[in-house]
Amino acid sequence: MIRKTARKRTWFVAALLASAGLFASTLPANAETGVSSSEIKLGITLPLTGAASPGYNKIGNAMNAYFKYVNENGGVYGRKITLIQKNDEYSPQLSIAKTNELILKDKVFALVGPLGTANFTAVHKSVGIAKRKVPSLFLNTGFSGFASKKNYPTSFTILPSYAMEAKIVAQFIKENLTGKKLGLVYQNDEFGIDALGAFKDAGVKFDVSIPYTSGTQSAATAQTWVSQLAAGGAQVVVFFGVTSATAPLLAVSAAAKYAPQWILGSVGSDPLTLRALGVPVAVLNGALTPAGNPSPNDTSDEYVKQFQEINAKYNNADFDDYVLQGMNIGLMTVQALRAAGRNLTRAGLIRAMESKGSSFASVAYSPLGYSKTSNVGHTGYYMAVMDAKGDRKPYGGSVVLYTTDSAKGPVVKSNFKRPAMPAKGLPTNS
Amino acid sequence: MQKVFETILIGLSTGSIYALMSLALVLVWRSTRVVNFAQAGQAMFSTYIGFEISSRSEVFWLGLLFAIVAGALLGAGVDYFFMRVLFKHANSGPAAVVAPVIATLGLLGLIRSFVGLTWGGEFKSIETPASTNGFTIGDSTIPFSPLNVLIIVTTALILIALAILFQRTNLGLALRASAYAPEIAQLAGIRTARTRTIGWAIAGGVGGVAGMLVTANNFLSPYSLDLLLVFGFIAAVIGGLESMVGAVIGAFVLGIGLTFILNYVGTSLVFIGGFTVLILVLIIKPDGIMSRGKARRA
Amino acid sequence: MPDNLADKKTVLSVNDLSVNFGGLKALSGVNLELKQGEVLGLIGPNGAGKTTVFNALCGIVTPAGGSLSLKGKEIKWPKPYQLAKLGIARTLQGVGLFPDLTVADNVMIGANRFAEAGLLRSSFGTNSKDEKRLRDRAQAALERVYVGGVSNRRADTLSYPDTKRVSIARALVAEPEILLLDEPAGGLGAQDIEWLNSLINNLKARTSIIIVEHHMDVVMSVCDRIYVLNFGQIIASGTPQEVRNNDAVIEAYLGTHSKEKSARKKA
Amino acid sequence: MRKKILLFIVLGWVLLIVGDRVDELRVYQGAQIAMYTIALASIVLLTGYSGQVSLGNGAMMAVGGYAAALTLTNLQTPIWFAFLMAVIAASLFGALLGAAAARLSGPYLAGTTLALAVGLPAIANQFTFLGGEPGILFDVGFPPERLGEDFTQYKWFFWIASSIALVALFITSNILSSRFGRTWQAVRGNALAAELAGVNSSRWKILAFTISSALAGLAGAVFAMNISLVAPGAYSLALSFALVTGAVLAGISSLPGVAFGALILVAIPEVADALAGRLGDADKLNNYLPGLIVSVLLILSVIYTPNGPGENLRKLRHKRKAH
Amino acid sequence: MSGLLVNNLSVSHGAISALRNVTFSVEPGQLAAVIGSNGAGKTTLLRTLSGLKDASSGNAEWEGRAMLGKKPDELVRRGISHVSEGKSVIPELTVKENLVLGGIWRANRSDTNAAIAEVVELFPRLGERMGQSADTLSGGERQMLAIGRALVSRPKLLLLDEPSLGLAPLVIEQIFETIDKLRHKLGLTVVLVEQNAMSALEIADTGVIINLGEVVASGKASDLINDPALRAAYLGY
Repeated sequence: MIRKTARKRTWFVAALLASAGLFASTLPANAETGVSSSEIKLGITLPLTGAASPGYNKIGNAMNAYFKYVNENGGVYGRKITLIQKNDEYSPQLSIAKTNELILKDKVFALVGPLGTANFTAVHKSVGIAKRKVPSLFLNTGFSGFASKKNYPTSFTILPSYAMEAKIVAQFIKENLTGKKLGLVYQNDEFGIDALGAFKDAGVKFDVSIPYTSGTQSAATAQTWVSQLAAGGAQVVVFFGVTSATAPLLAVSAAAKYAPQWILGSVGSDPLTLRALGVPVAVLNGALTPAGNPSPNDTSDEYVKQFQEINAKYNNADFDDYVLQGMNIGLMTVQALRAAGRNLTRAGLIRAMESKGSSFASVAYSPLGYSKTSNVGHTGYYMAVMDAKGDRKPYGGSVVLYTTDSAKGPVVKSNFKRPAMPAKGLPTNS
Repeated sequence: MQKVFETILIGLSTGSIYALMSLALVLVWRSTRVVNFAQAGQAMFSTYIGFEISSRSEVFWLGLLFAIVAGALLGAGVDYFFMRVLFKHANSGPAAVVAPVIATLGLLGLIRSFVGLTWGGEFKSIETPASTNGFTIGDSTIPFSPLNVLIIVTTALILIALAILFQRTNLGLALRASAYAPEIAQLAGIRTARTRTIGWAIAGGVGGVAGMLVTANNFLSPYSLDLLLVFGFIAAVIGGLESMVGAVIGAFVLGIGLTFILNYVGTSLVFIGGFTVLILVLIIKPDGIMSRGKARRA
Repeated sequence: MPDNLADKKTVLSVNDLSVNFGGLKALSGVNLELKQGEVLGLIGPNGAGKTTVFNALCGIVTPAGGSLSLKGKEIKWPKPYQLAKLGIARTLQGVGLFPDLTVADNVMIGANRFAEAGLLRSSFGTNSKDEKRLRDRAQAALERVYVGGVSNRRADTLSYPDTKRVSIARALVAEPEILLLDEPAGGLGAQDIEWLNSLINNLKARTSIIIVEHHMDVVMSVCDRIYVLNFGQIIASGTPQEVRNNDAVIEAYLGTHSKEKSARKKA
Repeated sequence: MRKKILLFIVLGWVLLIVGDRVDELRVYQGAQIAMYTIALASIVLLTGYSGQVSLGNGAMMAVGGYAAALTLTNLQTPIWFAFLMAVIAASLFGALLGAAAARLSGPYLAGTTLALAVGLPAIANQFTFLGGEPGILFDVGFPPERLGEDFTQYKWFFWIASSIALVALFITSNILSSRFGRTWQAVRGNALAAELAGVNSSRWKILAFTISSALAGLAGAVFAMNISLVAPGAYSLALSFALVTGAVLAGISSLPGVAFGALILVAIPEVADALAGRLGDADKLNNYLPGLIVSVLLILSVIYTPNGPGENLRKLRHKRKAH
Repeated sequence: MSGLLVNNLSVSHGAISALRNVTFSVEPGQLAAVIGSNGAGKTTLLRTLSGLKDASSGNAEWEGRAMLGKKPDELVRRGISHVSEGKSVIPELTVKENLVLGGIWRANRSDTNAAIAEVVELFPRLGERMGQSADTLSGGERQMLAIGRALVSRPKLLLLDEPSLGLAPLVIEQIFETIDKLRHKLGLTVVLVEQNAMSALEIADTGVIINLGEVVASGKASDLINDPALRAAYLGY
């Protein structure tokens, strides 16, 4: 018996020494993390696989393509940009784990374009983004909570908030669709709740309102949504959810020959992705959607034209909203890095965002709101209508831009003129 | 009333797919005394093969055929190259009881990783062999579509084919005898090891059909059949794990029951409903609805 | 009944026990009486129902009818785990040691009823005195069956006769008043059988024993009384001498001779 | 016993020093190793000792994690109380599950717990106070200020996690080497013989489930602390599978192996990452190589060393002696 | 032509030795009764001969060819059929299916059908119950079905394990009469393992008495009936 415990103890100590071995590692260098004389390391977490991945999984590659283009044309003050993509399958705990890897192991300089509201909320808290002063630029989420400069001092969003989006949709409904029975399907988290609150404030009431939990979307669930909507007689249905929920909803509606006026939120309405998921295009004909960017097929737009060229050369993906968005984040990132100057530091990058961010060139039509007191990017939408090919045209023929804020501010029609695309798509700002 | 009717029809279609999965589980359980958790992986792999063939040839049925063949070959391979080695080595000590369970889990992971490395994690969809547009009765459209009909008919055909195989042929008799009484089967001159491998192959083929049919209505990914495995298992437990007829009945009971929950209670309760059924069956009638009161060795 | 037993107390009696398996009558109307300090043999041909009697006593099969009295008090048929508390211990035909435990640990399981340390004390490691007491009891039991030297070996490394001894030690460590031995001689060689005989004779002082055994030498030499079962019924009982000369017993074992058969047919 | 306490104190001291000498990533991983160590101990106790297979230990961890998170956010209690609540809630859950499980034999139990692991997100999504898919943030607060400015959050986690792991291992090893561990092994080895020796096997099985679940719940709370979050996705089927793998690799019936198993679980993604980097940094490799390595290791170990490497060594020694 | 030869056969279950140096032979067309009390090793002997169990040493041959180390299905193809202990039928199958099972190793189903017809001629009661589940048969009928199944394979050597086990005395008599009848009719070589020594020896040509794994006596059946070794093997005196 005594011998038995002795052997046990040997095992124990051996296992512990082995674990101690893992810890043998070098100390971090003192220069600014992620920046060397020849390289800037950036990181992004996004769903490359899983239920939420369709569409979003193209953003990282599009950014990369743009960075490659810039790198081949001299980089940023001679430094080449390296983007490390990590798959978080859209689940918060994976976002945390992967962001930890990016920051602690890969030692990236900054995060650019991370996706998902719940994901970034969790990451911000868990990894301690603010405490570590890691710049997190161009968050791909419209959660209005991120607008708090106090809570998120180093983070900057790019999309208009969901609250803004909902306010603009509400304004549009009041202007154009009065008297119709209204239905709403929304993702039951910050994403949809934000919108719900805004509709309430705007005084738009829904006859049928269906919350769903992220991750439960499927053809079977969509069948219950459709039967509830149809039973409620909804003539206009507003949808605030991800693409993987839009697809079954539209497919089932088409199958059940239920055809209300769709108003699809900006997040889940990319026609190409929807088509790839088996949605008959015809059902999209006439669907309305708030849009910030021009249609990815609009080659008359200087941004779209330039991005399409870069995509053709470096990425070769089907050019859609997500690729456009990825390229645009790339463009804005390069401008931000240039604005931070040759002596690149994290603090310097954040200062540059605050002082010069609002003047960056961006494909979206609305103004950028970055300042010392605001970390919100674009601030407005125009309403677009889809055609039978899934192409997007401004509602009423020409872009009518609405701008607003995430709070109680009014929704106003704006005549803002966005900055021109830098020559050849290569920023020269400083 | 129409809603009840609709619910039953959809439940039949859902139950059909569960039936195939639970049959696959029961076939393996009877011959090998292993609940094959890798069945989800095998079916998924077969479905990917079916997906490749059907998207290239644009013929669903060709894809289905290849899925069956791939499933059968993989099933036989798993038994021959994997289970036999396992039973030879892991047959004593504290882990002997849990080894097969854990091994099939490992196999599930292996197949999943292999599929992921080969096809990636993106969702794939299979061109449906029939319209998913619901039938119109009078002036209302019900969510029951020609695809659902096709699922039910295909399943029915496969069940009939299996019934003939098991009831009318020597191979079927050999399979049954080896399952019920391996030693007597051996003494009757049946090569039980080979028969068992054939059983695995049939289970694999049936699993492949389940995968193709469920995917026709949904997406395919390395994880997409996990829930089917769980529902197939529950159906098999309802039927008592031993009886093929029980597995089919259990699947239809479960399919219709869950569709009622889906249509009348709410989507999020579907899984909880299934789990509750499982626990209730295990507590009230642990041998399943088909048992005749005699407890079986497990 | 032998004279020396007539005035002894009855420790266990089974009245009118019957057991059914499906439609099959495995036991019907079996009566048994075990006296203080006696060794009772239960014999009969294969399939006669001997082990079923044990299984019914131990709660492994549920009787269809009949009652059980312990020291004159009628009690419910016990569940297997209640036997130890009732002072009954049983060895198993297939030995039934726990293969990956040491011999000492095996025997200590049987001593669980003497344990005092609960989960809390065990968690914080303040149970060493209690452990030592159990270990000492186990060691003493092993020494009683002359295998004190193997206590630190794993049970699955023992020789077959030693596993038999250890399984008896595990039964003895609970200090049972009644010991049920299921084929203790099975698979043993002549030397070990001799040892078994002497062990059983020694145990009689403290324990009453029922023994199911095929090995007739053992049965005849250690038993005070013998019950003979055939087709689920007791066909004879008495001292070894009485049983040995009973025609029904011989017929049960060897079968019927054709002369008698034809005689019966005529009748 | 005094020696054992001394050993654990020395271990704690070694961990303290190591935690001071390595960079933050390793400290973060160290906290994970501590978490896995507790979780694997719960499997060793349940499967290795009492012989019950559970593929749903992730679910037990979730109960602990959620209990701790709800305690912390709703009652603003000290952290130790949150961990205590995790243990209590998980043991109650384990007792319930165990009561059902005691009636089930191997494959039924495995299938039922698997169903639980698969269905956990659906259950968590059912109740809004559980926070749905995004879950609830779990905040144990910053390290005390007297530890200094440089004392990072992760080092704080590491301190908490490894002290909890040491205490949990100390208690578990005591229980397993007492009559409790012995009796579970007996029930697993031969339930009938154990019953005849006076062991009420179903009660002992339920007890094993309860204690195992308490350990798992504790691990779940530590896990929640490490990632500052409880979410259904965190306690996924993959986690349950990983735990089973870790336990099998460590030798499912040996407690000292758990630290080793935990180390492997944390190391596999690292190794896979390095390997993927060498093989060409494709998305697919990054996503599926860890799974591939885990599965292959699991299969090889369950076939060739089903009872852990220690058992193989023992057999080898035995063979040598015989020759 | 030689029949069954068993030479120095030893078998063990792990550490326990079950049979030690068993030697005996059976001439073609004869019935040998292997008798002995419970636990003597009779069943182990048959299981070893039919390939279900491995021997540790010794050899056995049938018609001059080695039997040990072969799989049961191979031995069935060589005309060796084993009816195992305890009414070896499959209760989940019908009577017909149980019988078909006996000929399943043959490619030719019509051959099997003919064999089944012959068996039904021998056991008319089975013919009446062809479609019923074997579960519904009485003990004696099950034993007949088990033997019938073995006969469908048209064996030359029949290994019968305790056909009397668990049956009522009258039924036992019937079973033994049937065995006696059919082995003469079909010219079978039979090894009959029995505990019911008298009945077995009555229909046997030769007998082998086994006690504690060893052969204690063998010879002509009629001689063995009165051999004191018989009583000793069973009753120990």
